[in-house]
Amino acid sequence: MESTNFLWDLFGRNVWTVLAVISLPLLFVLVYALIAILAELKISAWIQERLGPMRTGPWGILQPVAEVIKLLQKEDITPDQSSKLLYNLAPFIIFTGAYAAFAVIPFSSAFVPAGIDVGLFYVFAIGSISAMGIVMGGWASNNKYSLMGAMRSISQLISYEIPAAMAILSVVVLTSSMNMQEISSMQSGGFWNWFIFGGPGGWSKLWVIPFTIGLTIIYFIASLAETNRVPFDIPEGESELVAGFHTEYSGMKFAMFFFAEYANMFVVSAILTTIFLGGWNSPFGDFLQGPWWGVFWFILKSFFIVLLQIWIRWTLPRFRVDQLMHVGWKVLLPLSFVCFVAISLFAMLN
Amino acid sequence: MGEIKRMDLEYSQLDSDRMRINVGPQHPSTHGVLRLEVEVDGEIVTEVVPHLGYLHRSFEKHCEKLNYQQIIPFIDRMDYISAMNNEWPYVMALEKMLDIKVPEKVEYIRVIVAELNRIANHQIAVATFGMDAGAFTPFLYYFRDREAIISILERLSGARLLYNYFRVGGMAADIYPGFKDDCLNVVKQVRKTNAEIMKLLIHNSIFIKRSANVGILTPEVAINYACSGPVLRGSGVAHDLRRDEPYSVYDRFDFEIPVGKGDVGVVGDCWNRNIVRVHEMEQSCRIIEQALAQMPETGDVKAMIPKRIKLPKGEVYMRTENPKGDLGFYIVSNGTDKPERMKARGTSFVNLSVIPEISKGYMFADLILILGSIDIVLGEVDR
Amino acid sequence: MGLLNRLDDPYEGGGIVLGKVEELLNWGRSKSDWYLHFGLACCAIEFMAMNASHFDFMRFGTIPRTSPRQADFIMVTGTVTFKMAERIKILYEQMAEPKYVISVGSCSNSGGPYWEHGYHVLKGVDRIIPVDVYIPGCPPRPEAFEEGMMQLQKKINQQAIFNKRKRIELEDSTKDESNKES
Amino acid sequence: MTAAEIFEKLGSEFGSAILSLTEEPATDSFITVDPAQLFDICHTLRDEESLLFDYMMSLSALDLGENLGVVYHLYSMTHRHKIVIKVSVSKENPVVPSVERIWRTADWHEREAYDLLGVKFDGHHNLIRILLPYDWEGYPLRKDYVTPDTYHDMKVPY
Repeated sequence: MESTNFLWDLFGRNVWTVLAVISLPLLFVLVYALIAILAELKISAWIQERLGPMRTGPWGILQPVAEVIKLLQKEDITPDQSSKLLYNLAPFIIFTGAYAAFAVIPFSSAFVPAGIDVGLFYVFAIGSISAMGIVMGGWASNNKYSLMGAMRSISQLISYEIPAAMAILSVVVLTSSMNMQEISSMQSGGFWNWFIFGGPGGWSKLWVIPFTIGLTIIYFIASLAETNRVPFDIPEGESELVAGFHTEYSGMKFAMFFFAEYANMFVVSAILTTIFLGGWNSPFGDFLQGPWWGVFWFILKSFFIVLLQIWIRWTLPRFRVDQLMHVGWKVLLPLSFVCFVAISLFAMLN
Repeated sequence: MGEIKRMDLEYSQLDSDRMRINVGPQHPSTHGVLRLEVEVDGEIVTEVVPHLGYLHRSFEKHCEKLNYQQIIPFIDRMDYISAMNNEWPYVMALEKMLDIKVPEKVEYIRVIVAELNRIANHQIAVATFGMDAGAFTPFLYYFRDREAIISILERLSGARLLYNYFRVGGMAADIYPGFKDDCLNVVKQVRKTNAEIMKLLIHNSIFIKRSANVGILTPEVAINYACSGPVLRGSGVAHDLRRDEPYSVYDRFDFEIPVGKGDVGVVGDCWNRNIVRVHEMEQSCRIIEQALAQMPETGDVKAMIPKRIKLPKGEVYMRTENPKGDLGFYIVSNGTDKPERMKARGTSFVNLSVIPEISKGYMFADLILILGSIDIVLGEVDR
Repeated sequence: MGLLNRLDDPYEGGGIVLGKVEELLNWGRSKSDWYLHFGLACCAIEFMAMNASHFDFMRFGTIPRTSPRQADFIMVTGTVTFKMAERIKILYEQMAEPKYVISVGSCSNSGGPYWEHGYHVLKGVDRIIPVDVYIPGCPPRPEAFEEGMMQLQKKINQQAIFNKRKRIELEDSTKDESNKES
Repeated sequence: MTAAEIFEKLGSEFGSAILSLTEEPATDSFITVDPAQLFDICHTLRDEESLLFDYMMSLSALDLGENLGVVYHLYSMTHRHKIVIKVSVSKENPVVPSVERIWRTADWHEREAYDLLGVKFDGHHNLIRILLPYDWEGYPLRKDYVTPDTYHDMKVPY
């Protein structure tokens, strides 16, 4: 395995390094989730001409910390009629699914937890694990709302995985690589070389740009659906299903769902950043380029996508189940096919 | 978009088990404490059985035990979103029996406060309808504007929600200086926000997809179920008591009656019921502007209030146009200062009874929208 | 609650460290109160106005939850009827400890205007579930909601978690002994 | 049409089933009819060309001491006229024909009248309590109703 991880170089190959490699993204996920929760609270407040939490620490910035402290103290209820093993396992599986995807995300040219060659494939495979967790949690709760939420969630995840996969496949066709680190490094040299603008190449790539931009949008929409965000938040649609598949969960187990949702948001944003928005590359060629600046650019871009998701969350109404399927199968999928064919042609001609 | 799309029930022959779900009495979108027992086949609603009475506060019993003035606060608590409009038919019924002619200024104040309250009511109705569809932000924009209306009514009556402002033969208090300017500012702001909501919510393509062609109520069914207000007008029937049986001074104003025209979807669907409310806010604004211009400067609003109300033997049924529809009071007097029997014909009670009829065969998510488009207040349903 | 078990064992009798930990735990609970809005009647509309932009209830760190499992306190806003009373009890029992109750408005405090002739009105929600904070008014003004919320936070901040746990353990152990004897 | 004209028209059709017409200054004019033929009368009221009472505003039941009365307030959307129909039945056997099949809105109104006053509507498809709990005893709006002391172990009086 090619070493793209500065920790291996620093400490050598031993157990401690493995632990460090694992815990670095975990630490990042926890800190990031707290920031994202605060951002969600604050941005929604600003959109709605409110102030948001103001009384927890200066300007309310300690709000997520208070929430975690509170959730730690809450009673952990396992419903009497539930299937106990599955019920208790589900939150961990969902979080595992979200967290495991971090293994292949290239944070910078010098740090990717595991630079495996089939990174994109791995992300998709591991993403399905959280679907399993959702259906486990929904079924084991022995609650009708949970069950309906879980069923909706599964059908939604499966339908939207296909357009998302098509979008990613097109990039794989262009790069002939599934290694996320390689894809990132291909896009160096300014934003013009990002895959949203057809990737590196001369003027001949001009006609393919509309298709790559279209694919970026398709992937973004599909990623909204995969993370159950508005307008695709049907599995937890408050107005119908109370709280969806996690209706029966309380305390820390509910917090796991909470964290997993925000972690998932980051994962899809990170993938979008890596394959379409140049990963850890600076948008201005060599300006502020380098391993440390890479982390900065990567997180900045991913956060921008996360903020976009939050913005949409507080602006749009939600779809109905059949309309969601309609959008997935009859609109996004054919469109992504068209883009895929066009990009394949382009790749063949070059 | 034109044709009626109703879910094909044929594939229920696939023989899947039906599930009975209880929506309510405590549920985020039942607008109170309504309980709907819903039978679903997968996602498709096959049967709806409403269970009422979770807010039955014995209104009619109280009316028989209390004297006529004391009843007004209880009427406020019926349809607590539009309390001003609620009090009106009651005091009008008593004025008719007592043969009181109220001063001109009182009539104008009544029109203005009732129309202001109608705007406030429709703001809540449209906002919560949007919320049922998942759009949370328009809800808050409307509530921001509603605060301005509430503060006018508060300065008039002293209460924010349940006003107790109408009196038999007059009002509890005169208008305050600067009332006209406040009203005109509200009218301006309501128009501005409505224009914004039109873009943000009403003509949002996701919202149209959700609410158009859903929960279609034909005019014949609506009349047979005695629906009224925006529910009936959304089905294309221009029935408005302010014009059909002009009471008070409504015959002096120039206003239109918006009906569902089917610009989007078909006449009688959720979208059309909802758009009627938005247009009605505009018409209320027009009425307020005209009433403010015509209102006499002087006049004692308390001049005709009788010291003690003792009705002659007899009975009267009086109805007015509430924001939700026809609100009627049937008062039977036995010659004392307490009614023998008083029956309130709750608008929401009647409008809600149509829900099992119009929600069968749609998706479960549609049921929530249909309920939201009818705009019920449980205080009035259960009384 | 495993964290708490480990915390109170080594520091018998309390102390500075324990006091600070307790403060932190109370701070977390008081500043992050998720509520289950039990909207029943008129007060629910006033509470909606309270939630909206003008008064912004979320400034206190509250978040509305629709599932009782995830809620910290229940807001009973409106008239409780007999038909509804049993549902309130069930929902209250479904909530996870620690849980609190705010009773809003005259009706749920005492029956309100329906106290005399309301044959179907429960005269006060405190007849079926324990209430922590009463907010008076018919309906209460938004300022009253704010005050009620602050009173609840004050109450949570003053709670002595470790002493309470010790007391409960003591009660449990005496109960066990009495069980053995019998 | 005025109440007198409607009274004449109904009288020519149903004869003795139409009992009386009351027109007093302090009262809406009303027609009292025999409950036995109520359903047919209502059917005529709705479908007769010159009447067309297609909109039922309200259905109220009331305690008249010895008897229970049911009052129908009708309105015509086409002709824009109103009429009030009244029937009264004894408290021992308070059975009134249901008009639910004529005006569907009467469904819930009749259930409410049954719930609060105990009028039994013959021919109603689902005559159960609507506002009060299904196991509630007595009819609260009757003048002789005594409020119970407890309901499901919860104290009723203050």
